[in-house]
Amino acid sequence: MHADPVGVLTGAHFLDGDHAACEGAIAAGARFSAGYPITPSTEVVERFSHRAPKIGATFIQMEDELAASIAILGAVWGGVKAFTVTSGPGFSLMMEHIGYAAMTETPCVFIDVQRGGPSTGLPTLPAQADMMQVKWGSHGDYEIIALCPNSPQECFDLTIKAFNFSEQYRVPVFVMMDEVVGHMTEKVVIPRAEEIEVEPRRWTTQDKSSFQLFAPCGEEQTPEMAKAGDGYQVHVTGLTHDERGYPNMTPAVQDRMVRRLVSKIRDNAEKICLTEQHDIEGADVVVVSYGITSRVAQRAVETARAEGLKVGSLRLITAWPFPEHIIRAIAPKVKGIVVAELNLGQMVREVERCAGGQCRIAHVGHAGGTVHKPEQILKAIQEVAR
Amino acid sequence: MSSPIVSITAPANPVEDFLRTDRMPHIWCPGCGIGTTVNCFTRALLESNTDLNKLSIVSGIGCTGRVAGYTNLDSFHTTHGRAIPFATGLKLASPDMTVVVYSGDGDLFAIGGNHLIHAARRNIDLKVICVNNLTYAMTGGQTGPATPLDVITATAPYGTYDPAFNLPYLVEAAGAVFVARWTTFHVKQLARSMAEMFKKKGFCFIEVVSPCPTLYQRRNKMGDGLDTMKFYKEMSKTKHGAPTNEVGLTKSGEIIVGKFVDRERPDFATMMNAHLQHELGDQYIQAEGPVCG
Amino acid sequence: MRLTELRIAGFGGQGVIMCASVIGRAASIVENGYATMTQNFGPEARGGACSAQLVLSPTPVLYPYVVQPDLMVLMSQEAYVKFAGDIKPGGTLIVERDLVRVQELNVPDVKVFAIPATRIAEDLGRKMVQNIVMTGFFGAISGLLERESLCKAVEDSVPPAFAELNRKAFNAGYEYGMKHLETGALELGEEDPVSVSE
Amino acid sequence: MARGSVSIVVERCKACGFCVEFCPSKVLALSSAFNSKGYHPPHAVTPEKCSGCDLCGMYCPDFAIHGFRTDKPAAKSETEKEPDDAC
Repeated sequence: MHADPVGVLTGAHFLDGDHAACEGAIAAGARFSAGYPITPSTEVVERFSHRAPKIGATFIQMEDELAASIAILGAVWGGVKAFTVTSGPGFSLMMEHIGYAAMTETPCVFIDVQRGGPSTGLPTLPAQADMMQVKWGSHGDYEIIALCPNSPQECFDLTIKAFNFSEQYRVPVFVMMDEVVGHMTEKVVIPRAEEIEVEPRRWTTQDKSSFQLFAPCGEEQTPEMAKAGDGYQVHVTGLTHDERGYPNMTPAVQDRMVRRLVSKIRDNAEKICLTEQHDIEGADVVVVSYGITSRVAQRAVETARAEGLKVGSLRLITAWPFPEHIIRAIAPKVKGIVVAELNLGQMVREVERCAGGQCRIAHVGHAGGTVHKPEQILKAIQEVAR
Repeated sequence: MSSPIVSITAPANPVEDFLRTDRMPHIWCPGCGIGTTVNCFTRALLESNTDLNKLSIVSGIGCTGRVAGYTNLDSFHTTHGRAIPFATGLKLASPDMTVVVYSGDGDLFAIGGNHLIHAARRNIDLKVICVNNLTYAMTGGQTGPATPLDVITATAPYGTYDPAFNLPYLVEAAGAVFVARWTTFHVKQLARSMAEMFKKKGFCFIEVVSPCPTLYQRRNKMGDGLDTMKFYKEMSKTKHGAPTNEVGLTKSGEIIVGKFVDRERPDFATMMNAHLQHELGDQYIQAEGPVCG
Repeated sequence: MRLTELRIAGFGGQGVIMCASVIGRAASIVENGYATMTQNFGPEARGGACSAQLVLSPTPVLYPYVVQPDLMVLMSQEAYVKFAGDIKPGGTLIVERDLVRVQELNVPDVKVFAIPATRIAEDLGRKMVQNIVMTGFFGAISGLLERESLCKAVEDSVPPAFAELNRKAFNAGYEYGMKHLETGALELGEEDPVSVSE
Repeated sequence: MARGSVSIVVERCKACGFCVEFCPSKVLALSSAFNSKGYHPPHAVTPEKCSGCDLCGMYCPDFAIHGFRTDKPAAKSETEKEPDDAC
């Protein structure tokens, strides 16, 4: 279906990434947000608080991130699309509810504007160091989807995508921004509402007596939704549960349920994995990057190509599920892969795992606080190409 | 066994309609009072003619947290301490829904204490039922925020020495519009109080003092569930309107019960709508419940 | 439009970010080029100093930060002291004439242009439009963007009730710039016509 | 003549004794028999005294017993007090 024009600010705007992400959420149909202020993400909810009363939406500033991250889940079960926004320290506090959202298959969106850590770290400066936390931060086995915009335009586009994926798979989806992308201002073109594809919630029409809130449907292995008040008497629990939602703490039910939580994403990974690939065919070196780093890396790639090196680039738009199939295909054909990221070694581990020793992996790490110098990435390309 | 009288024409137990009977028997111990509070809850729903399709129940974690799982209503068993913020989101997204938070003293007042005081401050329209068994029961009887002084617990083997919260006093101070306390002995009063609460708008709170014979009473040589019920009968004193600063619980002293607070204050949504309407005029579009497309 | 790195700096309240935003909007939205604006959000940028960086380009901007500005708009002495030395050789410095005393720089061939933007804004009746006066001046001196583009960006950036005032401010700055271009850039270290009120 | 009766689901009972203790007419006692979990469920020892007030049903934490009226509901007489007024 198309976006509701009420929330769509069609036209060209000069917006920063935080504001663009907010517009993306509104265009995607989000009508509830609960937040707690934290740099450098606060502008997202500031804008939402400004926009909400004029579009029939609700914003509430909660007492902490734990509250914000579960208030949105309550709102989802009340029948709206909802999201929250945070950065490192707040994200750490939200981990519990990432697990709860995954376990209860609650469609929702978290926007994490990454800053330097650990702990309070660099509140106003960038990093890409929550990339493992977003996947593994809550306890237990589960899968999520994480997207990495590299411009304000993508903060808009991918936030819509995030909502769409969340509805499609009933899973929490993460927009993994970074401080640079969040605070940089560029042209953002917002299409007309009828040009924006929005995934509606998949409300069930099944019989009330036999409907099962956690029974998988279709190749997405994703159950249909009902909300409180629909007369289905839903039961939602973070305990291991059967298809009705009833707690059933046996190894057999655990196996069935957790396997499906994982496989609904893994089995559909190729559909979820969005990438941007350039000149990979025939390349000696492929540079893997995401978020703001992909722009800096592109400058290094262009310089390297100008020097005559055969360099391709792979940008991870979807970081999770990790595009394993692409790395597996590239690894045997290249001398090496250069991974540039604003951390001291996170997604590179996934690249190493999937490359399986078939080519050299060079990591260009950075502790955060600013972006790489393109020369740092160039140097790694030159070394690997040698 | 000697035959209990079972009339062929016996009408169903009124509680049955509210239960997920396929989940019975429940996990609560013999002599535990949580089930008793559920009886009162269902009678209150009947008495107040609440539309059950427009009522949700939200629980945290713990023994009382299991109530959501046993009630045949839209029910949400959330994370530890976070029933109130979940309920806040649910209520704001679904304004015509009656949202009941049903949880324990540890869940609501320790790990969830911050959420509780803020929801009371904002006067979110939630009906909070706190079954206070004075301990963390699900995890084995450790000291909780409501455990009185001089009580033996799994983590206070020599007795507690940190003062407990006086729950009605705290909740009143934080802004609740309705505050009452009963024990599981006071079934009729409790049911009546709950029915009254369902009709009241704003942040409402009922504390129900309840036995935990397996952990609390046994460890403190206070007998079983029935002994505790007799203790409640003997030691309770009804004082409606009692100043909440005078109703703190002790290990073996008097238990003041009654309706302590019943006052008027606009709830969060009313304040929000009035304010935004005033500030924005025709530009204000009030959220009208579920929209999802 | 050519690839240009800009820094605009001053103290809080001068509308530094707005000035950068107007230029970025003119370049990317009105003229359909590319502009990336970043701001100094670090704690070091608090306590008065305020700075925005802008990269203008005919092609997509990859590296988001300014490395060595081609042009700087400096609206306070503090900003001048902090940033002026970073200018690219042969670059252009634009300063607020009454608030900045230009000093010798160890960078060759820097051109300096000064405008009493605050005073002009005060004469227009609203000191707060000093940044728009400065934007007009920037437009004339830099020649990077069309006058109409900048003016349109100004109008799109302010509430309709203030459009007329801001247009006036922009034009005042632009005209001042055109005159200044006729008389040529200042010499570094030149005391006159810069007068710092103390 | 009994005006009420009780219905008992013996398998749910955990023999807490609340119903026996707080029955205003002292109708109930725990039986000597076991249910399958080894608890002694209640039975009516003086069924003729049962008023069907359902206080047992209100107290029972295990949803195992409830009382109901067998006669036509009559207007309350002055002597018929609500059981809870005693506490």
